[in-house]
Amino acid sequence: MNHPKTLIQQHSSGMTGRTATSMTLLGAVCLMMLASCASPSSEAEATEQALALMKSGFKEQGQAKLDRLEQDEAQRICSRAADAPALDKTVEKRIEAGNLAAVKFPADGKLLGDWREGERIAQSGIGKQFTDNPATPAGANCYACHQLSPTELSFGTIGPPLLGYGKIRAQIPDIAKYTYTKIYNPQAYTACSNMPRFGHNQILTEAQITHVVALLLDPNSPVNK
Amino acid sequence: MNRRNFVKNSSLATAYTLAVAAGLIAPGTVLAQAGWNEKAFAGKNLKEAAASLGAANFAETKDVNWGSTPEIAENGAVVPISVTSNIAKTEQIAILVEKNPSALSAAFDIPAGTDPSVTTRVKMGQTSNIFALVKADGKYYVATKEVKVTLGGCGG
Amino acid sequence: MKSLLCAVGFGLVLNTAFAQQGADTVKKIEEYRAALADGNPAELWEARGEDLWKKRAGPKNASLEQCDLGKGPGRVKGAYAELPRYFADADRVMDLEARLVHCRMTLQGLTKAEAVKQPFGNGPVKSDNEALVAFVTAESKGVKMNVSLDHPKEAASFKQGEKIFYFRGGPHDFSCATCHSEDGKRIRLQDLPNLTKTKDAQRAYTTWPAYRVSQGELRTFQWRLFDCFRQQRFPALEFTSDASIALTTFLARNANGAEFAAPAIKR
Amino acid sequence: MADPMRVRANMQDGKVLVRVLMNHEMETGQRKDSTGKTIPAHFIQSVSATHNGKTVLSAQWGPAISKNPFLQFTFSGGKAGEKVAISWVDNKGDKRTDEATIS
Repeated sequence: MNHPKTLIQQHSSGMTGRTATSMTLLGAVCLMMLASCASPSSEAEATEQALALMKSGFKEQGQAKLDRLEQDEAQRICSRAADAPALDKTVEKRIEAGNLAAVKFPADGKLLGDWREGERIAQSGIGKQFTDNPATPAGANCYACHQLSPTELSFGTIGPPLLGYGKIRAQIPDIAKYTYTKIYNPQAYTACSNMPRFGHNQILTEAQITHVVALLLDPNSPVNK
Repeated sequence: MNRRNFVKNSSLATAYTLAVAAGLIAPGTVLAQAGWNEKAFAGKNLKEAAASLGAANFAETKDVNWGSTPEIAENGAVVPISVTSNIAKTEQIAILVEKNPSALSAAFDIPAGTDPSVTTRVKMGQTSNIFALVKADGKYYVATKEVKVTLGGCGG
Repeated sequence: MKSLLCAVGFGLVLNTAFAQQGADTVKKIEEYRAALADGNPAELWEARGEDLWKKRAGPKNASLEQCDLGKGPGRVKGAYAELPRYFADADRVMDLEARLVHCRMTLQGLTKAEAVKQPFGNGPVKSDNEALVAFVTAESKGVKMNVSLDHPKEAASFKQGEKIFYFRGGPHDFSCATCHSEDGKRIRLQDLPNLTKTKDAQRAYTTWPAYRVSQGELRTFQWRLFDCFRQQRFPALEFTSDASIALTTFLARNANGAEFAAPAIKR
Repeated sequence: MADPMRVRANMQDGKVLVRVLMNHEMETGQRKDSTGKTIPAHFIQSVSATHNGKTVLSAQWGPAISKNPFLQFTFSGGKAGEKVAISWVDNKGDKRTDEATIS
């Protein structure tokens, strides 16, 4: 059986600029896998092999370059089966703290933009696909996963319904800051969240995020009607 | 209504056919095959298209069975349409989509011995009424059915 | 723009029908699908594929009739239900599309570049791969899926495929599992199969390849994966790459026991 | 040369049920390609079906018929073993005829 540390080093060999912290984290995951699996070395080996296959199995096209397969720490740790044992709390906390620390707020401090613009962003699923024009601003495709405006009946259910989001939370202090942060980087609060880190990964601009915040919080937004 | 309705449509169609026959218009290059009722297929609505097919007027009918024609189409690119006429001496069945840029989709001539029943598939840009224009014993009848269209593929 | 159109389209339907009678809409969409099932244009691809299978072609002027899809040279019936599998002559686990590339190279003498040139068609630009796949898969209709993991490389491929299924990456952090690992979820209004559960995995896998009404094309499983990864914002999945085959092995094996039912027809 | 049709003709309740799938783009002339250029119209305009030299169905089609068209109809007077022929002509003058034996 391979020593876990060897695996970690192999694992990280293709990555550039990864910190010692991420290697430690990875070690934690590997150790957990070792502890929980009947055939631990094959598990770790399969992960190694799968990563190698991913690297050789794709080619860049349009704006989608191969660096998109370079996983950051959260992606690596969160690449796990739905029924895998729960992540260690310290690992979760570390992911959340790291993501939270990287959140950037608009220079002017204004967190509420235009909800109408937010609705357009929420409807659009364009952006970052190799078939998309990189010059066209990306959408957030919120409706793909969430219910928002009551008039839009074509909504997905991967995420929780957000109908009445602002109305329900009107009294919560700093709700705008929380909402902005959640959209900018949902993993600042929930490690391994399914939701894209729209600001962190530069899918949306800071201004676009403030428009989506307005869609959720503005009393005139259909979400709160 | 626009001025098209004041034009004798059949004479135009004839003029086109004659022009093709005379070599004035090369068939199949720009416009169409000889005999193809270009004017009918250019008609914007039921009335225009029907007029070009020779139906100056028509009566509403319920004597049409829509068979497997769905009430909702998951994709407008392919909408199955099935039309069976229960009107005696049916000789032609035309299928029209009210809200398409040109209403007429297809016109079938039904000779004696063939069931007055056709099934095909049409494109629909949006939710619309479908018309079955039936010619029977020289008279024209129209039946209507609404088909709702959902658009799939929301990844974009 | 597409999404806006989409929203409008659904809105029209839903305001009048879905909101009041959701279950009824589902039933009516089923009726729509049933009306299309008889007369699936996939048959046109099947027919063209059969011709291509039997036609002598390539520098070696040979047909593909001696291609071994795993059940021996020339045996097509039921072959797809056992793919992907390990092939000793290539020392590699292959799915159907990789095996067709192999046969076109070894039997017909095509170069690899020629054999993978047009994996997917686009309107008048037809793909031989899609036609051949339609022909071969149709010969497994009604056959129970029976993908083996007996060979160590098959077992490894399955395991790698599982890891790839959960691989999160790209600007959106998406993995296959993001959309396909929970029951009863949908994206917009489209139901998402939970590919980690047998029933959904079986229904999903056994209905590919499919004639896609929205595209007017027959699409293969390689295409299905290619386009999923495109929407995941990944780079382009290489046709018949080991990554694509590993993922296919994982998904095909999870469908074991179900009757193969494709080429199907889908929205 | 256009790809062949799939023509099936089966006896059903003493009549001949004909089902046809055609290989055709049925391009409307209203779509644009990725470079913004209009894709020229290309669609079947006329279809005819014959049995024993007699026309059993004829049709004129517009571009609103779906890509890879499907057509189904029923006629009387045919017997198993006889042939049914389907022909189409499109707006560019391409044409295709295929036949099937009634079974």
